Amino acid sequence: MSETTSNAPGKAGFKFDLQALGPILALIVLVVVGYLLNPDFLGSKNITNVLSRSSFIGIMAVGMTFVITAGGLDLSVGSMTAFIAGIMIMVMNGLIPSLGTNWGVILVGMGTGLMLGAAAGAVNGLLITRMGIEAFIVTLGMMVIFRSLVTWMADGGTISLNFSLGSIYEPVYYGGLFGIRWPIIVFAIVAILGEIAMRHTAYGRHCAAIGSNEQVARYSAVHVKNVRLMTYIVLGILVGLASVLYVPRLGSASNSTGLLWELETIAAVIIGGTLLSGGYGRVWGTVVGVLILGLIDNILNLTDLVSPYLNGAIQGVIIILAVVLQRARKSSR
Amino acid sequence: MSETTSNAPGKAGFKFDLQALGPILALIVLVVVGYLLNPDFLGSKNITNVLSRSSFIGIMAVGMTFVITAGGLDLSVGSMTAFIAGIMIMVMNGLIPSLGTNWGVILVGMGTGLMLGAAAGAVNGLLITRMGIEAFIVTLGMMVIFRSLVTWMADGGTISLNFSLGSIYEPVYYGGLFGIRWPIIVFAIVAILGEIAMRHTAYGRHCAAIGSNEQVARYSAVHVKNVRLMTYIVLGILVGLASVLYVPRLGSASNSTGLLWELETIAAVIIGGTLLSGGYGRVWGTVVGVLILGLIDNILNLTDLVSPYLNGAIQGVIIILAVVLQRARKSSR
Amino acid sequence: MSLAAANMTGAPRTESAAPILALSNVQRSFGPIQILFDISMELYPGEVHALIGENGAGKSTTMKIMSGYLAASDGEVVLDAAPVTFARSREAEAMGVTLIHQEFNLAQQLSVEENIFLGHELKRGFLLDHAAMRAQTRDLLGRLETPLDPRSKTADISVPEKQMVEIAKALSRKARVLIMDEPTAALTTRETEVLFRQIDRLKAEGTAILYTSHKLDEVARIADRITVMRDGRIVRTAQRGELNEDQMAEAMVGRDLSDMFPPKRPADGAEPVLEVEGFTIGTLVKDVSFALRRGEILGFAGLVGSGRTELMEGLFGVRPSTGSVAINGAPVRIHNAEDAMKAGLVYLPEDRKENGLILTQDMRRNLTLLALKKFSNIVIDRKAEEAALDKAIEEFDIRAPSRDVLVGNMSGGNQQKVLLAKIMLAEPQIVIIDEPTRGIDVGTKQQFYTFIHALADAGHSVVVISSEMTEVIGLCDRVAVMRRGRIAGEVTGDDVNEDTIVRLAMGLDKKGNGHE
Amino acid sequence: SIPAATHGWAGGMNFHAKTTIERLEATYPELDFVLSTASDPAKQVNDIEDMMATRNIDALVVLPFESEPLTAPVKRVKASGAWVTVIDRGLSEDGIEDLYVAGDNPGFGTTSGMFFKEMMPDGGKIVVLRGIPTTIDNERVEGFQAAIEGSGIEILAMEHGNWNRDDAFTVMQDFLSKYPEIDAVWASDDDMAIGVLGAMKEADRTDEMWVLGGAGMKEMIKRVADGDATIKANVTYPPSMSATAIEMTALNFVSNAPVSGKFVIGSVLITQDNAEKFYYPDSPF
Ligand SMILES: Nc1ncnc2c1ncn2[C@@H]1O[C@H](COP(=O)(O)OP(=O)(O)OP(=O)(O)O)[C@@H](O)[C@H]1O
Ligand SMILES: Nc1ncnc2c1ncn2[C@@H]1O[C@H](COP(=O)(O)OP(=O)(O)OP(=O)(O)O)[C@@H](O)[C@H]1O
Ligand SMILES: [Mg+2]
Ligand SMILES: [Mg+2]
Repeated sequence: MSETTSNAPGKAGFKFDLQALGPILALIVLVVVGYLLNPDFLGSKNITNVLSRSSFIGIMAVGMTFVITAGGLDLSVGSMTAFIAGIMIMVMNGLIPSLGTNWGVILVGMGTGLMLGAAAGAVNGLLITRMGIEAFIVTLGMMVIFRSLVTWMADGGTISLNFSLGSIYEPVYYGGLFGIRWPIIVFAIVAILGEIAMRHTAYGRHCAAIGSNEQVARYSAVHVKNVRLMTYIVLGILVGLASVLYVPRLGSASNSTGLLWELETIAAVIIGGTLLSGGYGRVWGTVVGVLILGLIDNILNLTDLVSPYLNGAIQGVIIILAVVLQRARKSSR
Repeated sequence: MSETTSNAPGKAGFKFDLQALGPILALIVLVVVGYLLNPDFLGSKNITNVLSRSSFIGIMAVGMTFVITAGGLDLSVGSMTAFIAGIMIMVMNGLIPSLGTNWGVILVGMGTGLMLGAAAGAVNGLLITRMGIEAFIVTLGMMVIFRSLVTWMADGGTISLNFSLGSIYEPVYYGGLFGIRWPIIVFAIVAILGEIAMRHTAYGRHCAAIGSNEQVARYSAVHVKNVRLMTYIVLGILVGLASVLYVPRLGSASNSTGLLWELETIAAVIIGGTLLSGGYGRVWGTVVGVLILGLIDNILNLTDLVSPYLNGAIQGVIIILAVVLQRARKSSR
Repeated sequence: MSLAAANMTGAPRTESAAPILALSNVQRSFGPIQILFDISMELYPGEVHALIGENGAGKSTTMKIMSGYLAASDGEVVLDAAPVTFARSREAEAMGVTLIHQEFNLAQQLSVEENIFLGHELKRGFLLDHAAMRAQTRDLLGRLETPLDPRSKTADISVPEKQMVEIAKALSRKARVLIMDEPTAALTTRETEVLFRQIDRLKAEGTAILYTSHKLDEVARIADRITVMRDGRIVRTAQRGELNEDQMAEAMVGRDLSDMFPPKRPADGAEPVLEVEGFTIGTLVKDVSFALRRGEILGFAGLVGSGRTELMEGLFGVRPSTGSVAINGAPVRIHNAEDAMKAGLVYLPEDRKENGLILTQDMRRNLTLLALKKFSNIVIDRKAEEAALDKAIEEFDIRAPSRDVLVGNMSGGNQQKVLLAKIMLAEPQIVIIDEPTRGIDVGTKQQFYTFIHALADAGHSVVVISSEMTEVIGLCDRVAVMRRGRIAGEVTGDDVNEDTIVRLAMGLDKKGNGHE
Repeated sequence: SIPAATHGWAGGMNFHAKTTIERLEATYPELDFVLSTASDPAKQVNDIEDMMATRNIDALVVLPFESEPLTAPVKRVKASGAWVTVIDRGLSEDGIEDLYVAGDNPGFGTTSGMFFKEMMPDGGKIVVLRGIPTTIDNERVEGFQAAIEGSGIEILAMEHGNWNRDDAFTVMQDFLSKYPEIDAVWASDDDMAIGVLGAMKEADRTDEMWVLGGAGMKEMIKRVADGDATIKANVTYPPSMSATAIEMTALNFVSNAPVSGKFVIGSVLITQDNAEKFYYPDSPF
């Protein structure tokens, strides 16, 4: 009986395309620009570099997508990375006397990293869900706390991994399968799992529901607190994973490790089309966002367009433009 | 229940007290601790110092309260301060040859600062309201842009105000009325006006309405875009005002000016009890939040409790605790 | 018995059958204010039990307690003869008790299908079974004769469609006890019929149904047993047929309510204040033209989705539109609600939760938001506001536990009254009201109708969109009937009757001076 | 009052300050020290104000975050009659401080430049990583450029590695993919040198070029001492200057030795021959 028009497929389809195209368009433009500025840009070497560098932010951004979709926020990921990396290194160095320098020690280190991540995430999540404190405050506090703990652990300096242990661990960042680096592989896997979790599991839907309307979710038998808590724990674990890949790169951690990574991570998520206000998130978009941010740096280094002082300015402009390209979807807010 | 029950009897009244007490309690605790640690803490000298240096964050935080109440966010205020201060100094230095070193030049400089602030705020606001881009992205982009512009203007170094002009300008920060420094006076005035605007004018009502339900505001003949835009412009002007007071303090600007002030400002607002999600804001709470943050730094300087490396940790803990004290109201989210 | 249940004249169930769900001496207070006073009632399998009462009587609260959304302050909820305490609605649902909320309970950003299965997603192993869920959604909506695309975003569908989605969501839960809080408040006769057919089906399957509505004719039609509440107490329980509509109303309100509608007042001679020519909104409203005269009460009827709401939202400037609009003969361009206000035109939105009221603020702020200019030169005149609130509470008989209660915590009907008061406060020359009496009890309706007439007498012009046929017929001396975004025809005088209007709405004939 | 340990060198400087203070507090119980570290000039001015207001200090040892903003506040400290020792970064007005212990930033650049000239008599292609944009960084780079003037050494590119390993790593990676031929890298700081080495190793072009860091981080000194082919040398910019300054200031109070004046600790070139005596294994830096 009702004369529905809201489901005009044309309209809906078009809308979808537009929002989907947004970030991808920006990405394509960047790639083309990069290539024109410097053909080496598309060299497998450079691509590999960019991808494996981006993997840290990327892995965390996937987790952040869920946190934000569920209406949360986490400002602590950057310094959390530094903290976890620091502890990992200290643990591994500490174990050498007893266990010697071998994979065993490294595996223990990795385990520590992941567990520490889960724990840190749980602390954030519990303070937010059980105590009902604004995520912004909790994670801002944590950010400051982790940062200063690292400085303290490093005595203001740098915590360095035992050299010979470092050289065993190195392949985890520099090595790979079929010429594809481990960080890239891990990032890809995390992204795919994330995409599946977001679109094809009840968990993803529950995150969106909570972010969209917490009470509706509660009334619909969704266990709001647990789902939220879980988003922070998962993010924590992913931060741990990122640290596990980060440590072998330079074998050190200091209080300048992961500086401002939280902003970069969140920016990647939003550029990807996820709503900061929650209720709608897409993992593949986040991946695109991560690549966009990674490429900007890379391109700026590959070309000397301007005074390096102005790199930031260009960066800022591109970030904004990347989102202008998809304002169609934002305006639906 | 909630904020709106201001004139409520019984239970409602009690709740109101509870949320009101939250930050104030934290403030009192801090003051007591400070006094116990070092009696000079309550010395007029120290109080004056703390208040006048908090005034920068304070003045901006009042503006930020409106932005956040209307459901927005501004990450650019910190680097905006640096940028405005930089331009102000360059303008004033540039005018000396023609106008000499006198108040005239300084007044021009002040005017520039305020107008620049308004303009910067307008840019943020227009991108957000007319283009419909997430406030987070716009202001993050602007933050990066302003930062790098300052670095560029200062050629990586510091932009310093002509020395003799500086000594004329100094009283604007160090001078005052009846022994009360100008920054404190200005902060007080801004805060009072803000409180009035928020609770007793249509503008404040409209901000809260937009923040709680944009659609309802629209159907209620509130010009959503203009009100939002205005919050950003006002904030911009206040940032300009803060810069006007900041320049005479250090007589210089560099790319480390106003570092992380955006986070401190937002934190002050949230600690004060304003909802990050928008819909409810209270200016007096923000003022308390500003004082809390100001005191933490001060107290950490009063005593060497621990390794200075751990100051951050303490800071973080206190910030979180300050909000735990009022989780009653947050849980109403 | 299934036979008996299948047709409307099913005999009332004998007390011998055991109740599935029952309340015994339930009390409930919010803060210091007690809302429910020892409520006791039983729900029997295969029986439709109607709960009626004035706005704020405590119907929704009672239902929420039965279905685990609220805890009783005292007393027991008894399921299958055993006392239960539902810690959350989740548990109630698990035990087969489902509630359709009076206020919509859908996440705007999710699709229809996602909302229907929220919390009960169908899975294959770990992953969601999209195909199955989409199919079931189609099937459910099909049964409700609401051909919506399962993927359409909930924010984009109309209010009645949202109501049907709510119903579909409840049906998908396969409940033993189905509690419906004013399901038909936002439905036209068509959808109501569809719903009733479902109710018969469920009765036949032995489901116990608790039902509230302020449309007493419906109650008289489908209820096997009627419980009447007043001020949080049960004042009467009756079997089918014991009460006619007037008696129900009297039992609820405590006074006689014959002649609901004041005598009609044709405004033929009067000059037009609003003239609309070739008004079009995308695909929703096509080339609509009509005129509204001074002091006239013009009705708009039509099926769900006929475009009435869109048309009015377009006139009010909150939807982009094309076409010409003239007020008092002078052409006006209305781009947003502010323009409309300036032009002396206000609109009472259909969806009070999304567009009408700020649920997280108190009555005073909500009341004065639209007309705030009147209360503020530089600062807001708090006293004047309080005075306006007093007046509104008195005029519209708004009942709330305290004047500072959040609007979200008020009863549905009382919320609607606040919304009415808010619009009227703007003292518009032209007032468009969309489903004005949605969820309002008969007593207040009568007051409201007199109010509308007073408004018209004072020279204001009123447009009434209503899905309640009796309302349109009783209130308006001229009715425009919309169909598929066009005005299918216009009826006046004696033609203003159910038959003519429905025929036009469904395109069965072209009676009246239609514009097609 | 010193800048916070936001990068390796500052970390070392903090370390030396802390250890010295602990030692002096032990030896001279009559002395009482307060160490505060600031993350930006404004915070540093706050700290100094607090010291005056609540700690009524007799002496201030300060490493100005930036010269201009700190000049006026330090001047006020001086005016209050306290002893003022300035480390490293001079104030923009002369004659405020009683004691000035400084590293030599232009000198740091020049020494490095000289070494490049010496190693590449007939020129070559190099890339440069700069620090956090600051006056120091500018002075160093200008010194460097002046030194290699006309030596035929071509600077292919300069980018900011912000005295940070990760940033340096990223920048160097991109340099490597951008320039097929690089003869040497001036990392200008040992933290950045580590990042650079990481990038080179990954691209495995380690043998193709050599790297000059700076500031004498212990790992680096070690490699110089061991005659590493990539790390041929290092240039000192001793973070221990904080220790020197604090110690001398303390002396002024416990003895009547005349300690006021200006001490510039020059930047020395460390090569395999003299590496040993610059090696502090237990410093965090
Ligand atoms: N959370 C709450 N806090 C305070 N008062 C409440 C709350 N919920 C309901 N009330 C009050 O309880 C009373 C009964 O509300 P209820 O919704 O049950 O009325 P109702 O019978 O459903 O009326 P309507 O016909 O308008 O829906 C109302 O006065 C309402 O204001
Ligand atoms: N925001 C929207 N976006 C897209 N389509 C919409 C929107 N709102 C309503 N529609 C569609 O427009 C059609 C008309 O809806 P509308 O609400 O106007 O019906 P109506 O004539 O007002 O009847 P009722 O008021 O009973 O819903 C509906 O089919 C609905 O699906
Ligand atoms: Mg109700
Ligand atoms: Mg409608």
